[in-house]
Amino acid sequence: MQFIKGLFFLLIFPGLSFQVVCGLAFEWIDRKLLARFQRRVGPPWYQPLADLIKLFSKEDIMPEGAYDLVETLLPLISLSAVLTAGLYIPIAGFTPFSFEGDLIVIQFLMSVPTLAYYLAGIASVGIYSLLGGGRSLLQFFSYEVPLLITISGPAVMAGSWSIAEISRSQLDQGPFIVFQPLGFILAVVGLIGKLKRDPLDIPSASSEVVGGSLTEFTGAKLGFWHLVMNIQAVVGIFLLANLYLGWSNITSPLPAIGIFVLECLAVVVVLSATSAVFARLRIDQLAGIGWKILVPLSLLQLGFVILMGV
Amino acid sequence: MKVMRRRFSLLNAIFDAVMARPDTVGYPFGELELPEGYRGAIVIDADKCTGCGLCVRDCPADALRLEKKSRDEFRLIHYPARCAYCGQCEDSCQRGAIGHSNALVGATARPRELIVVLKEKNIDD
Amino acid sequence: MNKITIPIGPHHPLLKEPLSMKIDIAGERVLGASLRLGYVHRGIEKLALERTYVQDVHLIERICGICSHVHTTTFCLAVEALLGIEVPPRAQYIRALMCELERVHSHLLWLGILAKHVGLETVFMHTWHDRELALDIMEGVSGGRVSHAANQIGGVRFDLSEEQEAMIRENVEKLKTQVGGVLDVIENEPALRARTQGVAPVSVELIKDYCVVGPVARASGVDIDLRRDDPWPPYDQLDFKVITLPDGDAWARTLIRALETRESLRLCETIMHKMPDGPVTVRAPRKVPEGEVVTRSEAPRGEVVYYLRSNGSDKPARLKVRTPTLAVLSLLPEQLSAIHVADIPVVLAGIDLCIACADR
Amino acid sequence: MVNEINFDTVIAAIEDEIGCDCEPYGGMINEEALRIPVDHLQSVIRVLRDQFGCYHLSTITAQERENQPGEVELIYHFWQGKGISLMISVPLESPQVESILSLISGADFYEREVAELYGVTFTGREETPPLLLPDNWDLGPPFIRREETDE
Repeated sequence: MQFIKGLFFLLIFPGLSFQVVCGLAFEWIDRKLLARFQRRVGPPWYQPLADLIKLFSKEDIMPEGAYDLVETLLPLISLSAVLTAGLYIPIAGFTPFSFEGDLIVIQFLMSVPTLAYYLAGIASVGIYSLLGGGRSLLQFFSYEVPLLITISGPAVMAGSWSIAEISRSQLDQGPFIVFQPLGFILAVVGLIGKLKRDPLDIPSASSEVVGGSLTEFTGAKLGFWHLVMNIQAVVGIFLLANLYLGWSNITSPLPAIGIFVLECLAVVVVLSATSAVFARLRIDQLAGIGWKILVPLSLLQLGFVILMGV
Repeated sequence: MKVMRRRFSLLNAIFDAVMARPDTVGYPFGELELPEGYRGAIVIDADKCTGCGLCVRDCPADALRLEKKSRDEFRLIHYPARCAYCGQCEDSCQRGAIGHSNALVGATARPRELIVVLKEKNIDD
Repeated sequence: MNKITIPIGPHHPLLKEPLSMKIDIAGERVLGASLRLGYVHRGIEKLALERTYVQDVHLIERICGICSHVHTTTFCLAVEALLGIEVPPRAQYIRALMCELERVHSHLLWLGILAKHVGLETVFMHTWHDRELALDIMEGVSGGRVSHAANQIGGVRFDLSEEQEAMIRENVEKLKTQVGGVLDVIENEPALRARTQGVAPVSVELIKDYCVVGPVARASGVDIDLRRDDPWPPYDQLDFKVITLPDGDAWARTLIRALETRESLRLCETIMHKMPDGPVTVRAPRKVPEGEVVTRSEAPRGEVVYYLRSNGSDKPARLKVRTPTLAVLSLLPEQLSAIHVADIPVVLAGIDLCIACADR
Repeated sequence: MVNEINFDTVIAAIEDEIGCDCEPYGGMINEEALRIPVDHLQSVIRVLRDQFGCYHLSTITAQERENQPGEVELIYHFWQGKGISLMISVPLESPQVESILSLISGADFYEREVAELYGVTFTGREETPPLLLPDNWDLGPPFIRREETDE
């Protein structure tokens, strides 16, 4: 019985199919919103699914001299990492697997795809892939440090490293976004950097490095990579919703789900708006901003939280 | 307020964009309205055409061909795929027999649609 | 750092038309570049010798996809000079109107592409959305969005009816407000300015040494504009401002196109205001008497030069076309040295390449 | 405003510079043309640029005239307010012209184009890959008129 329940959790609810559906839904909402910002109609609801099916049916070619095994394993490893990260995140208060310290585990699992992206760049021996891979590492350091510092803000306020505990503690203290607005903004910037979305899509800027590390990927491998990107985004949004907007576990399940969906939609709107408004910085400008502005700000935010807590 | 509006002009632009109706049309389901002066498919007024060949001479894309046995035995052929839809034949024709309709010319896979006999007068080799 | 050579090859998301460049970089800095054209070379100058003048007008229109009207106008001016015929004023005004509308749509097209390469997809969509209005005017009037087939030897092939003129005035007004909004965004967008300011500056000496023309020259302070210096009618009766900017970097090249778009729209208004009545064409004989002529006009990218020699028959004896992009392209390897890899798109989009023009 | 140049003073300046008399060619509309001997090209361009500030080379037209068989004619179109052209002609068998790249770097693409399409060799500049023609082009300069030998 326990085995079947575990299987259900793994494969159906917080596990594979739920996250894939959420990933596709996120991509559709994001593209539709972006289209509306640009006075376009935008794709039909089934477009992300159609893209995925198309990619999986496409021929899978590999540049000569590329490391074939590594190329196939990388997307699968990052997919499994992101899926397991999704298991620990409470969805509208429902947390089957949460334990003390799962925030740190999630942070680690969420950065596995970025490193896999770098390795993919090195493995597929192409000029643009090498450039893209190098840039993704450069960008990794400039947003990861501020992200980790700001994420630990809510943990310090709630006095625990378990996300479920953090979101439940917002019941009495009120949502952390009110106390740490700067933290929320930095977390959003960190998430955009991690997802390599528009303002910080330097590793995959089509006009400079064509496709970045994914230039040589085709067919099912590219399909998996898109899936990884989408699910990583969904997990990131759930994380932000839980850490900063705590209303979702106030009352009984039904309204909690409604509120949780609204919170996630709000974060999606913020993500789309930033991708529509901001231009792509040069990699050296980003590194400069990363160390000169983001890190001090996040330290300031953390210091403020610690002082307020004591 | 002016500085604010100019400072976040892009933010205002996307806000207005969301409010305004999107201007793209769901291809291929949306309707396509072409201006009346649009140079579309070639049409001919058969009884006005006397087979003089002025249009064939002036066609820059070599899309018109005249097979002429004698004054009254000729056949005028048009190749839609080769035509550049520039309207020169319409100008060169003294009798206003040939011209453009407003119909959009789509691609076709059927070879017989690529050779259109515009006018045939008692010639049948 | 080891030196790698990036091929910005014929097929690259950065290029709208095939042009092959070998850029040697060390780390993130660009050392130099070599250029290779000819992918779209159709030998139009040779083709033109096998067609009559009437057919050549349509052939010349296909040299460039964006500025086709300026090419046919210059060619027709050359033939009309050889024939010694006088084009009626109304036809001249309609030609000028189409030239200015084409300048508006060409500049908007490239401002959008530059914004897209800098990451501002939204600005790209908005600029191209507003550009549609200029294309609608041209399509409504001439029947073609881009290759309008507006010109013929001796004048223009269509006349503006009463409601067409009203439509143009109203759409130009609408275009001014809409484009004003987008140009405000481009001029005030801090991110666009951050990515282009101080990038690949071009000095006046370089402009003069490489004989560069058009907005790229005006962005470096060189005050040349054929519409004012060597005008064909009606530009001599129209007053307009020639805009020059001092510093000549990528930001100046962007700003100058935005300002020129506004100036061209004002010019469209004055043209519509001063549009005389009368015939739109005059009968031109098919055979052109023997002679040679050189005509120049201001295309959206700069000075376009036509040399035409006729030998009395109805086919030209020699036609030489020099498009502005060829002059600007010779400056490209010079500009590319000592910039970041990430700045390549900004520099490339900044000089508004039209490869089909350069290759002919 | 770009200053207008009086063409007669230009001819006078050129004549006392290179000594020989070069007669203006009246046949070109909209343009003041001047026929000059091949070997004086560089000095004439230097005169135009230094004394008249006429630096802008629009283009180089190469052509074969029916009434001058066996010769390739090159026209250097300058522009300063109005057009000024320098016309030189070189024998068809071995067309040799001194490159003006050292004077005007903008002439690079024009010279390479003429070299490819008309087979004129420009001395004094290093060999460059073809500009417009494909790399494997072995049919000789395409624009030179020759009897229709297409197979």
